[in-house]
Amino acid sequence: MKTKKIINAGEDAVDEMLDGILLAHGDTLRASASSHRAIIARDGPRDGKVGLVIGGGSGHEPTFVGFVGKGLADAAAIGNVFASPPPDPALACAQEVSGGAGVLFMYGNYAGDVMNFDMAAEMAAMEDIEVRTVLTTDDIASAPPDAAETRRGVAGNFFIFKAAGAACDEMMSLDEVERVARHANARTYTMGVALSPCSLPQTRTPNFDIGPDEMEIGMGIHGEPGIARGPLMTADEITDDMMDRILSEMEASAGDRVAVLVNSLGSTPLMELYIMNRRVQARLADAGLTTHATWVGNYCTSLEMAGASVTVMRLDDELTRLIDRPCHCAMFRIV
Amino acid sequence: MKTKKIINAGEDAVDEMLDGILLAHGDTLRASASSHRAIIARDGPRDGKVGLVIGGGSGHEPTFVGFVGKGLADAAAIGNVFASPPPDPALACAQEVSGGAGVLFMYGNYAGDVMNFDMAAEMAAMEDIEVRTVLTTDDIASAPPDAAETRRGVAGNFFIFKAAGAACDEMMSLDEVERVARHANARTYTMGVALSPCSLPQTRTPNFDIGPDEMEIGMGIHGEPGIARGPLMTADEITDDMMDRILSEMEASAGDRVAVLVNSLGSTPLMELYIMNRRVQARLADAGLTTHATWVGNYCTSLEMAGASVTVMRLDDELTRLIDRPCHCAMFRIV
Amino acid sequence: MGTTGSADLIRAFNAVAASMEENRDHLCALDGVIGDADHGVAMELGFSAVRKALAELGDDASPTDVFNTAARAFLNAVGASSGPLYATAFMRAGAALKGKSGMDDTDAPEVIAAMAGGIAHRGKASPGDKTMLDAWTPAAEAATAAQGQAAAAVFAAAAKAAADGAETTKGMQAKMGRAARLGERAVGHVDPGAASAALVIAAFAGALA
Amino acid sequence: MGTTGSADLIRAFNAVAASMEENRDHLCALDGVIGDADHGVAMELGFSAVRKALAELGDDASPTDVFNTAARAFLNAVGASSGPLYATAFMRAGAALKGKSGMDDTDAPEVIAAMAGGIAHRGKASPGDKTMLDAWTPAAEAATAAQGQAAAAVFAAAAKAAADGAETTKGMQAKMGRAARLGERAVGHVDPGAASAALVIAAFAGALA
Ligand SMILES: Nc1ncnc2c1ncn2[C@@H]1O[C@H](COP(=O)(O)OP(=O)(O)O)[C@@H](O)[C@H]1O
Ligand SMILES: Nc1ncnc2c1ncn2[C@@H]1O[C@H](COP(=O)(O)OP(=O)(O)O)[C@@H](O)[C@H]1O
Ligand SMILES: [Mg+2]
Ligand SMILES: [Mg+2]
Ligand SMILES: [Mg+2]
Ligand SMILES: [Mg+2]
Repeated sequence: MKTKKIINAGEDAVDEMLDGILLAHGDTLRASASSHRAIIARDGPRDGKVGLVIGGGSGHEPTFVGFVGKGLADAAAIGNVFASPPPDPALACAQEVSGGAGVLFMYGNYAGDVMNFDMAAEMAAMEDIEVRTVLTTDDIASAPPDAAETRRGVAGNFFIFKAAGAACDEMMSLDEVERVARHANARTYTMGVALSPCSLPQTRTPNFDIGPDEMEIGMGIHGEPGIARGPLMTADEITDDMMDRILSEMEASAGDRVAVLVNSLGSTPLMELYIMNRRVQARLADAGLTTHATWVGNYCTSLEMAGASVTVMRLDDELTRLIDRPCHCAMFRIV
Repeated sequence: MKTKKIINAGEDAVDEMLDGILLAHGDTLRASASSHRAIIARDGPRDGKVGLVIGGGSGHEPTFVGFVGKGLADAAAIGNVFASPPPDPALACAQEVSGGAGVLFMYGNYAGDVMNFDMAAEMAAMEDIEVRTVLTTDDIASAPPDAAETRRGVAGNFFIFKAAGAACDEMMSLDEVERVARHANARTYTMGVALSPCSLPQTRTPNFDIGPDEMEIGMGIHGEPGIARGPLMTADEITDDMMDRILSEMEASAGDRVAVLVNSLGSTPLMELYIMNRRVQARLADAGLTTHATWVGNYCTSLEMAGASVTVMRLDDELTRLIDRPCHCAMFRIV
Repeated sequence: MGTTGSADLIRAFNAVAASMEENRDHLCALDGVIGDADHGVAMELGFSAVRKALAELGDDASPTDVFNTAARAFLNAVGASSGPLYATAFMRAGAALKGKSGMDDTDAPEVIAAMAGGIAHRGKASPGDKTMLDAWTPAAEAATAAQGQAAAAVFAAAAKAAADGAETTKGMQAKMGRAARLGERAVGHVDPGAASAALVIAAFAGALA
Repeated sequence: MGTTGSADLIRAFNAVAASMEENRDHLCALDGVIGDADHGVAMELGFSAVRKALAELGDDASPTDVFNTAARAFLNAVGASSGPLYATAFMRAGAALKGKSGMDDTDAPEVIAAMAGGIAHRGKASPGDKTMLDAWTPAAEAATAAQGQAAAAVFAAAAKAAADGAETTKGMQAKMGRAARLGERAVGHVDPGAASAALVIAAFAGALA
C-alpha cells in the first residue's frame, strides 16, 4: 500500500511545489530565467556584497528555499527530493547573485552535493565569478570528533547560514564571510532522533523500517541510518541523551551564551518540541550556560518523518550580533 | 501498540509544553500569577485598549498560544488537549489584559468552550470587566450555510484573530472591535481534509480509523467526522473540491481581494501545502480574484494528524489594513 | 432511616474515580466515533482531581463542602464540555444539602434531580438531543420514583434508568456538542457522555450499598 | 569487424532506461538500507531524460554527440551523486570516440574503461570503498581482457564482471557517499550504485547483441 500524500504526479512534486512557493512569496522570491530550480531573492544583487548561495535536495522545507531573502541567503539551488541539485541551478544562482565581491556556496556535506556544487563552482570560475565553498557539518552523530570534517550538515544549517548571510549583509569581504561561515559551522552541534519514516513522492514507500516501539538516535535527515536503535524513550531521556553528547563536544565554559534550535523532522508537533525544549533549557542552565535565543518548529525537515533534533550554537560576540541581525525571508524573519 | 510520541507522562504534556514555551519565548510571553494556563503577552495591558483573549484546547499549536503578542491577542487561555480551558484561566486572562476598555473573548464555536468561557465572562462581569464574545465559525464543512452560526471554528481563526487583534491595537472601541471581529468571521471560509489520525498524549491511540487509501473531507480539527469519506484524490482534485465549496459560498465578485492560508493539520509537509497553493491560486485567478497575501504552513494543527485546510478571507479595505498591520507574537510575525 | 455522611460521599466519589480509570479507554473509543476521542480522559482526569481534592478535606467537611470541592476540582482539571456540566451538577447537589451534616435517604432523589437539573441548566440540552442528559433525566425520574427507599437503592434505581437512557441515545441524532454536526452519521452509536453518566451513578450506588 | 553506430547506441541507452524503470523499486530498497532510498528514482529519472534527449537528436549525430547529450540530460535531470558520476562517465566515453562515426568493436574496451575512469575521477573513490566503482573497475578490466571480441561480447564480459563486483560490495564497509558513516552496519548489503552499474552495462550488452 502506498503512503498517503497530497500530490499530483510524484515526479512533478518539486516543480509544482516551487510554483506554489513563487505564487505565495512572489514579493520576496523569483526563479532565475536560466534555471527554474534556481530561486533568487528579489532583494539583490548588491554591488560589493558577497552573494550567498545555499542549496540541496528538496524535502527539507523550509530549508533551503525558505531561507532566501534579505539578510540571509541570496539564492537557493533546488534539487529533487533528497538529491543534490545538478550544477546548472547552482551556476545560475551564482550568476544571479554575484555583486562583484565573490560568491559563497554553502550546503550540507554530502557526496552528491559536493560533486555538483564543485562542478558549478568550476563553471562559475570560467565566467570570472570567484566562488568559495563552506560545507556544513553540524551532525555530531554522523562521525566521531576526530573526523568532524566528514560529518553531515543537518538542522544546524539554520544557524550557520544565518550567520554567514548576516556577514554578507554587513558587507564583509569574501575572506571574512568565509571565516565567519567556518567559525559558525565549527561552533554548531546537532543531534537528532527519528521515530518513523517518510516516503519519496515518486515511490510512496517508507524509506526505512522501524519497529512500532523503536527510535533511532542519530538518523540522518534523508533517513540514513544513525548510531543506535533502541526502544522509544521519554522526552526527557531522549533530550538528555542528545544534550549529553552535545555538551561533551561543545567544550563550553560556564557563562557562555548559546542559541538553541529544537527542530521537527516533519510530523513531530510543536507540543513535543516544546516539551523537549523544557529539558534542553534545564540542561543548559545546569551547565551554567545562558540561552540567548531559542527557535522551535519545523526548520529542517525530512518530509513527514517523525522525530526531532536539537541544535546548540556556542555564541561569541560576533556570532550573537550576526544571529540577531534582522532578515526577511519567505519562511523566516527576524525583526 | 501505542503511537509514538516524544513526551514524558501523557498527563503532563500540556504543562510541560507551556514550560517549554515560556522558556523559549519569555521575552514576549509570561504565565499569569493566578493561573499557569493563562499565557499573557508581556506587551500590555494598555490603558484604553480593548483586551483580546483567545483560547481553546491544546494540540493546535501554534494556535492559540503562538498568536499572543503585540498587535494580536493579549492573552490565551489554554485547555487540555482538545478540551476547552476551564473558566479560571480565561478569567485570569481577562483580569490581566483589561485596560479599562473592555475585553473580547474569541474562540472556536464548540459547546465546551462556550460553556467555560461564558462562565468566565460572568465571573469577569462581577469584577466590572466588560466581556464580549465573538465565536469563530469558519469551517464551512461543519454545517450548511443556513446554519452558519453553528459551524466550528478552525484554521480561519488565524485571520479572524489577526483582524480583531489589529483593531484592538488601533485602539478601536469594544463596539468597533466586536464589529470587526464579526465581520472578519463572516468573510472567512475554511475547508479541510484529513488523511490520517492523531492521538492524545494520554491514550496514544489513533483518534479515528481511516483506510490506507482513504481521506475524509471536512473532518474537524479534533478528528470529528466530516462530510464525506472517499478514496485519496490528487492534490489538484482535493484543492478543486475545497475551492469549489469555498468559492460558491464566498460570493466574491471579480476584482475582489482575498487573503489565503494553506494550513497543515500537522504532519502534512510544506511540499504538499505549496503544491496545493499552486492550485488555490490558479482557481482564485480563474475566478478573477486577486490574492493580497498568502500564508502557508502549520498554523492550526491537530497534533500529528495528516491533512490540510485552505482558508480564504474576502478582504475589504479595512480588513486589508488590519491583516497587514504589524504584529509580534512568539510564533508569528508581520513586519 | 439512613444517613450518608461526608465520609461516605467521599468514598462514593472515590469509587467513581476508580470506575472512570477502568473505563477510560472505552469512553474514549465511544467519543472517537462521534466526537474527539477524549471523553474518557476528561472523566478520569476530573474524578482523579476530585479524589485528590476530597482527600485534603478536613474531617468536619459538610456534604455541601464535599460537593462544592468536587465541583471546583472537576471543573479546573477538565474544562471541556464535561467540566462545566459536572461542576454545575455538583454545585446544585451541594446546594440541595445546604446546612445538613449528612444526606438522609429521603434527600437522595432530590440530590440526583439537582444534578440532572444543573446539567440541563448549564448545557441547555433537551431530552432526545443525544447528550448525557438522556441518562441523567431518566435517572432523576427513577430516583424520584424510588423516594422512601435507602439512598443506595435510590442510586441503584437511578443507575439502571441511566444505563437504559444511555442505550436509547443510540437511536438519536445529536443536537448538542461535537456530534451535532454529524446528522444521520451519529445514529447507531451511544453518546459517550450518557454512557459515562450511567457509570458515575452506578459507582455511587455501589459505594453506598 | 563490426561497428556500433549512433542509432545502436541510442537503442542501448533506451534499453538501459527500460531496465532502470523495471528495477527502480529494487534499487530504492537497496539504497533504503544503507542510504536514502532514492537511487532507483535517480537512475530511472536520469535515463528516461537521456532517452528523451536522444530521441530529439538529428540523424547525423555522432557517437560523441550521443554520449555528450546523454551526459547533459542525465546530469540535469538527476543531480545527486549519480548525476555527476554518470555525466562524467558519458563525457569521457564521448571523448574516447571523438571524430568517429561509429564505435568499432576494438573501441569498446576503451569506452568502458573511459566511463570507469570518469567515475573514478569525479568521485575520487578507490576500489573497495563500496561504491559503483567496485562494479565499474572490474568491468573495465574484463572489457580490456576481451579486446578483439565484438562490442556485444565485450559489454557482456564487462556486465558479468560488474555483477560479480557488485556482489563483492556486500562484504565492504563504505568509505564514500551516504553509507560512509555506517561503518560495520553497511557490511552485508550490496551497494545500490554498484548494483545499478551492473544493470546498466548488462542492458548495453543486451541491446548490442
Ligand atoms: N450542551 C450539552 N448538554 C449536555 N451534555 C453535553 C452538551 N454538550 C456536550 N455534552 C456531553 O458531553 C459529552 C462530551 O464530553 P467531552 O468529550 O468530555 O467534551 P468535549 O466534547 O469538549 O470533548 C457528550 O458526549 C455529551 O454527552
Ligand atoms: N564518491 C563516489 N564515487 C563513486 N560512487 C559514489 C560516490 N558517492 C556515492 N557513490 C555511489 O552513488 C550511489 C548512491 O547514488 P544515489 O542514491 O543516486 O545518490 P545520493 O547518495 O545522492 O542519494 C552509491 O550507492 C554509490 O555507489
Ligand atoms: Mg539522495
Ligand atoms: Mg474534547
Ligand atoms: Mg470529547
Ligand atoms: Mg540515494
